[in-house]
Amino acid sequence: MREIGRLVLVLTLITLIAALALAQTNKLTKDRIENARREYELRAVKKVLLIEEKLKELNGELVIEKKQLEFEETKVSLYRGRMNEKIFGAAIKTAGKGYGGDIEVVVGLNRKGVITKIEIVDHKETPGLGAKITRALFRDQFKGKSAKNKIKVRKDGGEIDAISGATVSSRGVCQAVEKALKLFSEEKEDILKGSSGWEVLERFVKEE
Amino acid sequence: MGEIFILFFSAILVNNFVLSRFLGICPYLGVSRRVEMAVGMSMAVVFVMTLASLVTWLVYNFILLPFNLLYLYIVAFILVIATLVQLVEMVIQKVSPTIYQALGIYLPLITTNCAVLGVAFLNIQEGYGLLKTTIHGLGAGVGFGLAIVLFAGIRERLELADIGDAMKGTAIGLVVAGLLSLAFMGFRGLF
Amino acid sequence: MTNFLVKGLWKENPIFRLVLGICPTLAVTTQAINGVGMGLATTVVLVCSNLVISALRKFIPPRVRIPSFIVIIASFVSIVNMIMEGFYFELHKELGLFIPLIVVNCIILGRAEAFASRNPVLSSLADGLGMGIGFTLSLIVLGSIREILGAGTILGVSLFGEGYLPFLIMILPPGAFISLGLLLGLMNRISKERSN
Amino acid sequence: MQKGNLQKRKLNNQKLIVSAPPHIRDGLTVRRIMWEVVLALGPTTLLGIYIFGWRALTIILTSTATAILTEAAIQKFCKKKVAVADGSAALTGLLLALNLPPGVPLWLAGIGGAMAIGLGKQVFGGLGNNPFNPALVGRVVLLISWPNLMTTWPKPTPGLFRSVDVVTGATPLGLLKEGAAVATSQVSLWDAFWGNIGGCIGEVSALALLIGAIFLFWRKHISWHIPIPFIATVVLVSGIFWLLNPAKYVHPLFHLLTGGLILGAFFMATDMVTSPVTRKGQIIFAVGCGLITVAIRLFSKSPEGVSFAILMMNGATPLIDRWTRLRKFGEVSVNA
Amino acid sequence: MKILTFPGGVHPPTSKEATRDKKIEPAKIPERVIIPLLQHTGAPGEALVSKGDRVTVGQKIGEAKAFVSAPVHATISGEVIEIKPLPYPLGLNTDSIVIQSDGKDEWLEVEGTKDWKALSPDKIRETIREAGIVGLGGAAFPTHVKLSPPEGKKIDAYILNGAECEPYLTCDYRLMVERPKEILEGFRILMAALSVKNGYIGIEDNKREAISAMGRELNGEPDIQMKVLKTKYPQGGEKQLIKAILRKEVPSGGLPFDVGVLVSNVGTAFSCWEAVVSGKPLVERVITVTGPGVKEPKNLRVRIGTRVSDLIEACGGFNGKPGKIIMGGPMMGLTQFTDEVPVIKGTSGILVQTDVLWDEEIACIRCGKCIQSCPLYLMPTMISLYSKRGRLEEAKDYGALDCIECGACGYTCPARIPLVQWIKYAKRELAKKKAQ
Amino acid sequence: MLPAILSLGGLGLLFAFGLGLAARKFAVKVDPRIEKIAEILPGVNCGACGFPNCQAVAAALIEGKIESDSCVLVEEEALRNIAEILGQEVKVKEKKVARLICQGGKDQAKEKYVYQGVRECRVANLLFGGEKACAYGCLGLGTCVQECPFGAIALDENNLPLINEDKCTGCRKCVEVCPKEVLTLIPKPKKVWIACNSRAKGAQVKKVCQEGCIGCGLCLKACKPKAITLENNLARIDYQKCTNCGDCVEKCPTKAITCCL
Ligand SMILES: Cc1cc2nc3c(=O)[nH]c(=O)nc-3n(C[C@H](O)[C@H](O)[C@H](O)COP(=O)(O)O)c2cc1C
Ligand SMILES: Cc1cc2nc3c(=O)[nH]c(=O)nc-3n(C[C@H](O)[C@H](O)[C@H](O)COP(=O)(O)O)c2cc1C
Ligand SMILES: Cc1cc2nc3c(=O)[nH]c(=O)nc-3n(C[C@H](O)[C@H](O)[C@H](O)COP(=O)(O)O)c2cc1C
Ligand SMILES: Cc1cc2nc3c(=O)[nH]c(=O)nc-3n(C[C@H](O)[C@H](O)[C@H](O)CO)c2cc1C
Ligand code: SF4
Ligand code: SF4
Ligand code: SF4
Ligand code: SF4
Ligand code: FES
Repeated sequence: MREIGRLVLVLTLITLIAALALAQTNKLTKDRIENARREYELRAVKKVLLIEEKLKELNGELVIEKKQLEFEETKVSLYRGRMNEKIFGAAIKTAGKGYGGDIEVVVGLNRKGVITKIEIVDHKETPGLGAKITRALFRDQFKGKSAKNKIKVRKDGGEIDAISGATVSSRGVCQAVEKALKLFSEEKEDILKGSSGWEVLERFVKEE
Repeated sequence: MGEIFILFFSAILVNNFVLSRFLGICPYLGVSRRVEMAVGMSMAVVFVMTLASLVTWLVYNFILLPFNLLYLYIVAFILVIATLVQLVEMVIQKVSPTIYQALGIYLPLITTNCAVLGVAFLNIQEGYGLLKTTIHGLGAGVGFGLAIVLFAGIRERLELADIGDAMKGTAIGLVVAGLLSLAFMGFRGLF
Repeated sequence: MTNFLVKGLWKENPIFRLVLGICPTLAVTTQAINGVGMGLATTVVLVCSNLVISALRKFIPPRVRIPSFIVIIASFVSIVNMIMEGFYFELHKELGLFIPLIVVNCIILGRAEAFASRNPVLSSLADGLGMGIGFTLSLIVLGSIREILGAGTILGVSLFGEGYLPFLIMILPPGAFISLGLLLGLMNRISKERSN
Repeated sequence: MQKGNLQKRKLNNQKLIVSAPPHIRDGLTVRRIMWEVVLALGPTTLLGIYIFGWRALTIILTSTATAILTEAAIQKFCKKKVAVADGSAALTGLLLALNLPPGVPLWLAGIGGAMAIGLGKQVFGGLGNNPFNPALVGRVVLLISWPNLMTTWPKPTPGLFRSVDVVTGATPLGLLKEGAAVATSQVSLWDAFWGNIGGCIGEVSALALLIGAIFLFWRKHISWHIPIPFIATVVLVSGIFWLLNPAKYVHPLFHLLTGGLILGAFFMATDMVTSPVTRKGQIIFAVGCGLITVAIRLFSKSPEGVSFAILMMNGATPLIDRWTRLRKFGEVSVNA
Repeated sequence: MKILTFPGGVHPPTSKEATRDKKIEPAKIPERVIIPLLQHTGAPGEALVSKGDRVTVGQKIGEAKAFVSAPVHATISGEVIEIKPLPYPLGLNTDSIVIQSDGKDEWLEVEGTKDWKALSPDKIRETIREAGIVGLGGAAFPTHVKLSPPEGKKIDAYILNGAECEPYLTCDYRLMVERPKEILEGFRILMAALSVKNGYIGIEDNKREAISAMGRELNGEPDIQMKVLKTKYPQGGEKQLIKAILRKEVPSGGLPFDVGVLVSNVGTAFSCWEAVVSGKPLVERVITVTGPGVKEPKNLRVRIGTRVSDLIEACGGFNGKPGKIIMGGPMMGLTQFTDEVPVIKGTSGILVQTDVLWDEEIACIRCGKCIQSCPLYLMPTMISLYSKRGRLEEAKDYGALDCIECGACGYTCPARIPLVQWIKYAKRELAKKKAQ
Repeated sequence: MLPAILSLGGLGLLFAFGLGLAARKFAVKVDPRIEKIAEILPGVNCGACGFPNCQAVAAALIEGKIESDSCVLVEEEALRNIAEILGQEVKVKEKKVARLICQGGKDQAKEKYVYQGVRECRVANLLFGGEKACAYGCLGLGTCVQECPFGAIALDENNLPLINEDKCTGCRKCVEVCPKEVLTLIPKPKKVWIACNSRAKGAQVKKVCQEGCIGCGLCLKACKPKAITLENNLARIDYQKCTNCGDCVEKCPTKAITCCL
């Protein structure tokens, strides 16, 4: 029994010290990690909301806000950009089914629901084939499209040129974009006007 | 239901732990000289992976999360798994010596196997609920089992082949694993 | 001392000679740069845990050796994990699961057991460093081969221009296994020829 | 060419020869078997060349030549006897070529031949030792590495001296992914039977393949235990789905006549080195191939599954062999 | 009539044309015979004579010590000139008695009984034992031992083996054509020794004349039935014969009496007739001397112990340069390194091949032909692979010990793998291990 | 901070407790040496050696199924400790190496037939003792070459095994597999040996081999320390007495004594 007592003691001591050390590290790095994570999440959103460009003409305040909701049984993130109290655009993160799994897409829209830009944030498509969906040449096709357009690959009667040999992946992107457009039209009110449930992610202020 | 089905089978075929996620390769290479060994090992792995998924999920959701201790998850998980394996070993030894004979010897090996810890991390990362976590753990274990038993069969056959000296052993084992992984690529796009 | 440092490079190279820690080796070597990241992270953990374990070796009773080592290693891994996530977020994301999984990398526990728990602090440090560098270099070699063939780039720099249609299999799972297998075969042959 | 590895020597006769029985041998040799399989592939090869033009011929030559050269080079390097006259490398190269789309660049065919022999066969010690079908290893490596090249299908343009049509068509199975109706409306089964459809060089004509297969049956180089259950499983399972939902699924004849099923079932799943040795095992193997093929064809996003199915089952072959050991003569069987 | 057969087996060319129509001729009495004291599997005998002794034909010169062995007799009259280890067909050297002929061919006085029905089974067995009769079908297993099955084994069927499935050989065939009456009587004696009521004769369907000769002699008597067998190798193997005729499988590791059956060769039956009815011990047998390397192939009645060289001479000498001299048929026969070896009781043929082709082996391509041809449903390729790697336990597991060494697998293997040689090696090593 | 300490500490406690229980359970271990060796072994259960865990390795070591160096992780010193526990001498024994006691290569020895078949000495030996006319001599098919785990043997151009004495560890493997028993272990420092195995009479030996021992006895006379005797027509050296002088080598009329001084 004495031996067991010693075992327990040593082990407990080691875990205690470890816990202390970890807690300390956590304290030191926590903020940085959170920042990094938010930065990462926001990177695509900022791109599709054309934040760089907006910042140039900014005088006053620019805010990015976020809201999460369920749409067609999946979790969707909504973002919106507000400049001096006026919503100038939204970004919607959705997903479509690709060849290797889900393709996560962030779709940027202006107030009228016209696509400003799309970004692919995550996908498991085949490198060199399906992975070509991340190329600008493919993504730029979506620019300027809105719910009026048929966001489908040509094979399915739409307006998007699929990447040759990767129809499946191309379809996945279309699916995600369509979903985003649909969501936008359904949630338009809330996005443009609503105020409850929106959480501020980032704020730029420029004083004259 | 459909989702669960897909989760289970894709853990076996599409995202096979060994052949496509690269988890648990040490025991995969080490305990695959004989089919019997591989079968014993995979049963132990299935068991432990399912159980570990479950328990780590509980620890995560009922201890780490409420107390804001997420930063401890690595230490906590490895400790939980190690203790769990010890306990399982003792319980099995007590309850059924036959099962202990068949599985017990593989249990200690599993503690330091990245497949078990990996599945626990993945469950958290993917945000699975309790049911999905368990199914995923089960599927991942079965996937490991499938891969290692097939592999052991081939290795037994290769023992009789005229393989060059340089390639004998682990080297050819890796090539075989590669070709198996190649065959498993066929399941990509299945779900 | 240099002996301890050097043996990890060839004679007891953890990947090519001892065939340990294969999971991260295969998983992250789609690019050379990942190899660097993973290798360094592992080296840090290896060196630190070797140090601590060697320092505590007289104090830990044999029966709780393994659990104590695991806790120590896991703590260092957690620390490295947090620091990487905070400071090298992209790389951390790329390496994904495999940073926390350093905990179960057989090299680390193996060195702790086989070396640090029996040797004084300084040699343990050298051993950890040597093994870590051996591991890192092997990862870089494998990563470079896979990246060059499978993507036509090295450290992200395009090598063969646009016209090159990369040998994709090299950066996919089968290619990982196969290229490590063939490399191992090559190493066996070389070491055999050396001994003759 | 005469002196291959089956060396003949007439003995000087001071001394008698001593050897273990039997002292007579059947005339069939491995070399003969291999070349006869090559011969059996003649009809489909010639038809492929006719349908896809000289380009197909150059692909076949490149693939076969690199396969043979790789084999010879590795054997030389490993200081073994160079045994390419046994025909197995040529056969692998030919089968690989028959499994390539007719428009692929020649370097691709070359890499395929080298991979098939190097990675699929010689790493394991050469003929007889490889667990996976070398030609399929070659094909799948290419498919995964250059999927766009490997899934680009020129339209068939019969006539020997035409160049390959630049217009790319789709394969019937590719069309299938656009829906059953599209596929059946665009593909006539008659064309599929005699060969006027898109696809790999060697898989377009069921007729030409069957002629070769009958030759192999007659020569007893293959038996029904693999091809028939394989095809039957595909037809049966796809038939069930078709009956359940004819709008969504296409009828089984379509599955039978298109894609690589016939080529795979008669010429590739039957590769004796990589399939089980016992009759019972062969049937299990074949049913497994069939199930995986159907699963991929019906539910996966990629159109064709024969190659992967055979490779998977190659992987399971040692286990099947193990679990279908024969009951020895006079051994009490379980149900006796 | 229904043609019976067994699963597996091969169809080598029968090559029997050269001798099938050659009547059995007595060979010239040799100048000298070499009689090995070991003639079969079992314990070697002990010499009853010594150097310089004079012996007459039929005199017992070697006595069996163990149960599973039979005595040997002088086969010519003359002087014992040497007793020493000499080459014999089954191995390097064994103790042998060399007799120099005196040219007189004097026989020991013997007498038999026409009225064998009056003899007790024990007496029949004793007579057969004293006559030194062993199975003439090849294995040379002492017949009296076969006739004494262990307690509790009831024998209810006796099969006379007239299959002669080995290519080239025609000695059994000629005997059946020429001496059907004696063979049948011999068979009835064997049956009487065990009071067996059901007798069968199995003959391959390519031996038409033998079938009709034996059939004529049988004359529809109910105790013995004629069974026509498909011409397929190894139809004459006893397990295959039993399977074909009675649809029974001798258990693995067992013997025919385990299913209540005995099998004897037609030559054995003939010798039994001679021993019982005329009291003549086994001093001669019929041997087919044939093959492309022999000038005039013949069926000869030969004294045991005659050297091969003498028989070749009797057949006009070698035709060209001999390549292999094979004792027995081409499927199971053993090659000899000298033509100075004597024929022994189990020798049924001498085959001389000239153009010997040797194909180098290549790796097994797993074609399964050996498996399909193995009459014991074994997997020869696996046994030989394991044997080659020294993994004897696995070889045994795959049935190495069940193999009857028929050679069907080796005949058919397209990769020219010496399957039988590897299997024999495994069997030998396993036996050695067991003995330890 | 507190919850961290509490929960991890709790886990540690739990774990230690579990372990303590386990320790009790295992108190009935069969062989204490297993524990001891397992302790020396790395204990990481890496599986690289093919065994499921280090305990199993320890057990196998004790049963003598494997060599103590089969673990890839273990260090030199630990190896020595294991050997100590196993009661194996930490080797200081006189080193012996395998030597061939036959010179009947294809140029010296006659053949009695032409062999066709498996190129393996043990298998060939089953056919009348092999191709060589001498029943005692090396068959030259290289089974020993195949079997030597250290690659110490090669066939020379005369089809006789040539042993590389630096590589040979004296493991006896070749000695055991040779069907002709023409390989034997001889102390490495002793450089003279009778390179013939024939128990046949001199005249017979002369008929089949040019360099066989004919039992003439000249070496007996030449050997000053009287280390050589004749048994069964074959000379034999007593290595307790042999001084490596090499006098016998000079005298042997058939050069049947080998010397590598
Ligand atoms: C190994 C492999 C990987 C593939 N990866 C993708 C992919 O990532 N995305 C995709 O759309 N199609 C992929 N495909 C192709 C699909 O299977 C399918 O053939 C293709 O999408 C059909 O579309 P197409 O009409 O553009 O040729 C892949 C095929 C193979 C064989
Ligand atoms: C279409 C065809 C092509 C053949 N080409 C070759 C060849 O190129 N080289 C070769 O050695 N044998 C070739 N053969 C095989 C030979 O005709 C013959 O079967 C082989 O040499 C077997 O010889 P063997 O019985 O002397 O071993 C070919 C057979 C066929 C049916
Ligand atoms: C492969 C094989 C083939 C045989 N073929 C014959 C045959 O054709 N004729 C025959 O009489 N015995 C043949 N035998 C021997 C029989 O199995 C059996 O031993 C014999 O018929 C028993 O009779 P005996 O003891 O009178 O020789 C063969 C044995 C084997 C193993
Ligand atoms: C009926 C038959 C089918 C064969 N099929 C293939 C095949 O699909 N792929 C291949 O590479 N070799 C094939 N071969 C040739 C040979 O078995 C192959 O090269 C070996 O797998 C190499 O060890 C076949 C041979 C035969 C007799
Ligand atoms: S394994 Fe034996 S019984 Fe079977 S075919 Fe070969 S030699 Fe005959
Ligand atoms: S017959 Fe020969 S090649 Fe065919 S499986 Fe048997 S051993 Fe192998
Ligand atoms: S020494 Fe023995 S094993 Fe070696 S080649 Fe000679 S006979 Fe064969
Ligand atoms: S087998 Fe052993 S004893 Fe023989 S040569 Fe090799 S190392 Fe020496
Ligand atoms: S690194 Fe050893 S199991 Fe993954």
